[in-house]
Amino acid sequence: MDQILDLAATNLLSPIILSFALGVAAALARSDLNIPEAVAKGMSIYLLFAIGFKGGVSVADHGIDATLALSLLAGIALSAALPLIAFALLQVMGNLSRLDAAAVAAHYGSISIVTFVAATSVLTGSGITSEGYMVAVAAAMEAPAILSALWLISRGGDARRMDNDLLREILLNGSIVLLVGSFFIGWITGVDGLVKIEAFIVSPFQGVLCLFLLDMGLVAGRGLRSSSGVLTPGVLAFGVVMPVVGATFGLVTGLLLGVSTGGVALFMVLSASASYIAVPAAMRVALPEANPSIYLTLSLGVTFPFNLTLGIPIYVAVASALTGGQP
Amino acid sequence: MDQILDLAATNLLSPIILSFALGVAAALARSDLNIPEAVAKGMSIYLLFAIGFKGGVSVADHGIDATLALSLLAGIALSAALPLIAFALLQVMGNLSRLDAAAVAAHYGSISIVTFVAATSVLTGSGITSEGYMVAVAAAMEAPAILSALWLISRGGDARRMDNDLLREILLNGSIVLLVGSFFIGWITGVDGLVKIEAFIVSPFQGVLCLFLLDMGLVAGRGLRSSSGVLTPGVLAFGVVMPVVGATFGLVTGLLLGVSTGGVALFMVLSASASYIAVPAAMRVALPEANPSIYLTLSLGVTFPFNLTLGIPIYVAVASALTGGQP
Amino acid sequence: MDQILDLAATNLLSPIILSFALGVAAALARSDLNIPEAVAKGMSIYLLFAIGFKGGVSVADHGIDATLALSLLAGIALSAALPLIAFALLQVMGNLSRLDAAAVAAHYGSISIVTFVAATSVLTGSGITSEGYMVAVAAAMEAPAILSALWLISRGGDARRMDNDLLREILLNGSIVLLVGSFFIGWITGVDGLVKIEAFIVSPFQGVLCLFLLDMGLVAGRGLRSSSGVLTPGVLAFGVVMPVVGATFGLVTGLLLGVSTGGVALFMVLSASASYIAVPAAMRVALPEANPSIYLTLSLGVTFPFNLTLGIPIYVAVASALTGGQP
Amino acid sequence: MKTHKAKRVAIIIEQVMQSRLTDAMSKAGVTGWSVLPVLGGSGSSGAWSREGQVTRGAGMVQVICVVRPDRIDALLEEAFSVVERHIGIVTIGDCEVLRAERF
Amino acid sequence: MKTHKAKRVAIIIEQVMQSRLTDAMSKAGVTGWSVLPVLGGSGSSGAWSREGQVTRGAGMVQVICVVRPDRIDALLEEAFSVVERHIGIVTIGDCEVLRAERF
Amino acid sequence: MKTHKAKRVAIIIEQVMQSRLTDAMSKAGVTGWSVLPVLGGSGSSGAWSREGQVTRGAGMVQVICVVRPDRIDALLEEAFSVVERHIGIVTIGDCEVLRAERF
Ligand SMILES: Nc1ncnc2c1ncn2[C@@H]1O[C@H](COP(=O)(O)O)[C@@H](O)[C@H]1O
Ligand SMILES: Nc1ncnc2c1ncn2[C@@H]1O[C@H](COP(=O)(O)O)[C@@H](O)[C@H]1O
Ligand SMILES: Nc1ncnc2c1ncn2[C@@H]1O[C@H](COP(=O)(O)O)[C@@H](O)[C@H]1O
Ligand code: NA
Ligand code: NA
Ligand code: NA
Repeated sequence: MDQILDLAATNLLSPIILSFALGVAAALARSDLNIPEAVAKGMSIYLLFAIGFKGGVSVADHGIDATLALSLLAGIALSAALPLIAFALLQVMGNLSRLDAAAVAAHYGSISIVTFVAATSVLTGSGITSEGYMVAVAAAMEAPAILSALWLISRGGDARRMDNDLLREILLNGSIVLLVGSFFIGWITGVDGLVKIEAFIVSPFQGVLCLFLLDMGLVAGRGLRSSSGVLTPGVLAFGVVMPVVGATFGLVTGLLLGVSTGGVALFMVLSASASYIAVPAAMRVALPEANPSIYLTLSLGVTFPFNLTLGIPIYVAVASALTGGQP
Repeated sequence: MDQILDLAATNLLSPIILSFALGVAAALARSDLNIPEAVAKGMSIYLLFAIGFKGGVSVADHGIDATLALSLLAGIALSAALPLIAFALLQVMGNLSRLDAAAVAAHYGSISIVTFVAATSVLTGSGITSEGYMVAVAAAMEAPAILSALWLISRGGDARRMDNDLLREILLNGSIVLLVGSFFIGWITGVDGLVKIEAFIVSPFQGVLCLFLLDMGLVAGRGLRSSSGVLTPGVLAFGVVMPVVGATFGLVTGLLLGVSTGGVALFMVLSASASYIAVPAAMRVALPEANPSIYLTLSLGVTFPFNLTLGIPIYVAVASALTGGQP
Repeated sequence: MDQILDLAATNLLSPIILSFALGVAAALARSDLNIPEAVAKGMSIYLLFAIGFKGGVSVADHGIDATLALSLLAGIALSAALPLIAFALLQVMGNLSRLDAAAVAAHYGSISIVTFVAATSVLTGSGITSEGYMVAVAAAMEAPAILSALWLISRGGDARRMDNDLLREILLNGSIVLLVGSFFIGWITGVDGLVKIEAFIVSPFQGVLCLFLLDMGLVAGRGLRSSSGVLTPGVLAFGVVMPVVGATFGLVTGLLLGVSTGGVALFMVLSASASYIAVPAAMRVALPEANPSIYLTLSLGVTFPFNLTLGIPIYVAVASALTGGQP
Repeated sequence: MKTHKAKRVAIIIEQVMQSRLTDAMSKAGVTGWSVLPVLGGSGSSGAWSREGQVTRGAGMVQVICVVRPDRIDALLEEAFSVVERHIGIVTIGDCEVLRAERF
Repeated sequence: MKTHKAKRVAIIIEQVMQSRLTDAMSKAGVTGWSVLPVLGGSGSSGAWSREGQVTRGAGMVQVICVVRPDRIDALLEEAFSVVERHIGIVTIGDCEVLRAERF
Repeated sequence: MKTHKAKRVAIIIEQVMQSRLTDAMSKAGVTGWSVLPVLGGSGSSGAWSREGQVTRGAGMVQVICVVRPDRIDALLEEAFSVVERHIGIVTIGDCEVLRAERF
């Protein structure tokens, strides 16, 4: 418990979290502080490229673990299964329509790469290593949740939600392609490649992450301000309960696979996190009647800050305790 | 005197100033060289974040000086008083309308953060330290000048210039929020936080500043080209005289407060510099009849280059001479 | 031969080339991965500034070579002459209209600064030095080709293609001004200046180049997809033959001038490469009837990847073999 | 297809005035609008461009608002009160819309 | 100058639907269009803005399409099939064009 | 509110031609215009998009110009001389304006 509190305190007072808090505060106070869309997108491309590349280099360095394939499969299964659980939970906790519930469920099966990045920062800061291929697991978990959610809706008799164009858009969305692509580039070029671009993708990484989280805070704060009232208390609670439920599934999966302490923590983080970049686009195409204010506010305004501040330290502490690693 | 010339020469041949000169030259020669607005804004966010953060870390490191509160108050007083002096000076030197004169005056009471940043570069380059909280003083000096200038106008019987929305916009404008916010983040996280993001906010800082000044040069050059003729000789002269007058007030303030050599120099720089980012927006809302070509050209096209090239070395040399520090 | 293969293999598996390949693959697979225009432009400004600055510093450091002026003149002559050869070659190989052929020819006389940058990376990686002023030669080679091509057209009786505005736009286009300007800044500030901004323009350079080439790959891939069919086999072949022809002229020039191994290689690269940033704009103004799909696809979709993957290693190996340097 | 008569109002206004304008439009009962970027322009107060600008005081946007013809007067009244002292230009054109029930 | 009658169709639609819309327009025999950015807006589904957004699900664009009057019905038919279930707004205005032979 | 009849001219033209067009418009006595960005489009010369572009040769902008009806012919004459050999499209629509004294 002390460990968790310690980790949580260190985490809460890190430049990353404080930058996010600054963004939220500025938006709630209606400051005109804002980061141009192109700069925000540029930073997200940088982060995806860097995290993918470093994951690939780590795989090149440590060799392929026997559990890599299993981890990928487990990730896909988690991503496909979690929406069903989220959907069931929403039936109990919220009063959302089937469409809104399915759209929300898709987000929680999928993953938030920024949460993943923040978690790897905390792990690195605590000296806990993790499997480099967890980046590939993250990429693998992006899309299956969307298909699950659409299946949930089509079961309700509502057809024609999916076509080939949409399938291609989902499977080849920019984040997946960049993450997987840079993962392979890192894998192929290995440590030699890393040395060449280290000063770009490693050293300034934490700083870019600060500005990116400042932007996420601004967007989340603006969302909370303009959508206040959209979320009922039940739905709000779901935004905090679901990550814990997801993390538990991630924990069990990680333990069964026998991955490292860091690997277990990242499985928890991926399962706990909710998509914000890729899934909303798929939902706008396939379920346009679902209210975006609900899923965007829940994912970015509630679950993301929860994971960032409390979730990650808890998941890391639990993973450490149960795998015998130290946080 | 030799010292000043030396410092001025070093300063004039620094990459920063030469980049600014390149921008001005390119614009005057009507080259199509230009930096996208989003990139320019991204760089200004980076600079504000970095300078605020480093100021906060320095305060965390050296503890709060007894003069911090006094310096803040003195900054606010300077910012509020300088517009009155500028306004009076303009009555004598220029032939501007009351509205135009008040708008210009607001700019000169407020501050230019890029000039401040350039001055800290010169100080660092000369091995002169300054109080970290001068960043907070800079933030405190942004807004009061606007209120002073509006008061000047309302005294003339012209009412309803100010409402709550405008007041919030002035006090919570993006630069102030980012500067103060990152100052607190730096203060809270201290040297530990700095170590994490040093490779982002310290090492590349000078280089980003070069590109930013290239952009400022381009914009200033374009402004000079399209507004040539807008400024009478008297108003032009004001653009060079007022910074020196302001610097004198800053000098006296700094000496009275007993801050370090660098602190005195920065008080001079802040008082001498004219706003370019925040004040124009407030003027467009509150004094739309004032001609923006006048205040933008004067601030960015005349006073900014003057301070950048000659002003800063002079202020630093004077501050050094009068405080017994060495430049 | 082994040397060439080795160099080619190292080159092909470098992060830079793999990033380009990722971009092409993503675009061909119709992923929605894309880099905002402002970010791409920002990166190109960064690259031009950095490469120009470093070239200037190198000249400041090593002094002016007696061959500098000769090299500049030789570059101008090459740029002016190559379009004539390209035009003649196109008459034989392709079935383009005179206008289209002249527009293409202008591109091949001019240069691609990204190809130049990639080549300097390969040289640095192989420990081969080159004259710093080759950056100035690159800048000098941008424009003459355009004038040659317009002369070709005007000879055909088609007048009024050129006016003073266009001439200014050609000679003062953004890339030339930035390249030459930062070259002079580097020259003036020398190693002292470099030290100040090294962490910005040297260390992260390779990494930025990766993301920039990712973007070039995306644009090239999209171009290939949408313009497939525009290029006949003959014109396609020209896109591979012309760089080799150009490189041969560059080789002879370099050998005659007696520049270093790296200098010869860079003369080959400049002559082999085709413009993509500056010349298209001039062609749209002066030869609007020429089909941009042809010259853009050929330059960016065929010749650029050819030079990047096979061309550069070949040119470097040949230059090494013939000058007695080792690759 | 069935279309309905409407008015398309386009207001080019300084960016600093944007929220004041849309607030005023809300007050006039207008519920839908879109904001488009403007890169530069020229007018009686000179030429301007967004290129490389960091100042928040420069630059205009275009607010587009499609309204039912009977709402146009209230809209113009309110919009005018905002643009009155400011630079900018208001145009009103006739148009047809699909799905009039949506606004 | 000689001008020709035409229709100017402006469709504000979610960015995720853009390629589906232009594909449908091609199917309807429309060969020319332009896409303009939209910075933000407000409607029955609330307010939105592009500022700082990285999600691909938010944001709209405006597709502008000038067509010969006789093509308008086919265009609206196809456009409607795309926007039907989605938020967005379709306006049609009269205009004159130069160089009608070009489209 | 009192409005005045005017013409709204929208010219979609290649970015490289923008300054030539606005110079010509000045020559025709037109003093006000605004330039709007265009993200992409399609026409007889194929499809294009701004995404990731660094070349200065690609891309179009939309120049919008509201003029008094009696100025329209001079404007079109001059505009046509610039767009003549270039790709692009010129539309003219009727509109009403507030504050006609301003232009
Ligand atoms: N007639 C016009 N047509 C289109 N835009 C205009 C017109 N007049 C003014 N503008 C825009 O409004 C801005 C301010 O106009 P002004 O108040 O005349 O200086 C200009 O810079 C243009 O962006
Ligand atoms: N009447 C309108 N005029 C202009 N734009 C509108 C209008 N109604 C809706 N929009 C745009 O379409 C988006 C979605 O509208 P809605 O479906 O009403 O929420 C809004 O956010 C605006 O960007
Ligand atoms: N009918 C049209 N409606 C709207 N924009 C068009 C139209 N035709 C052409 N354009 C725009 O003008 C560009 C060049 O057209 P074109 O000369 O037909 O290739 C296109 O890529 C579009 O951006
Ligand atoms: Na999840
Ligand atoms: Na001041
Ligand atoms: Na060449």
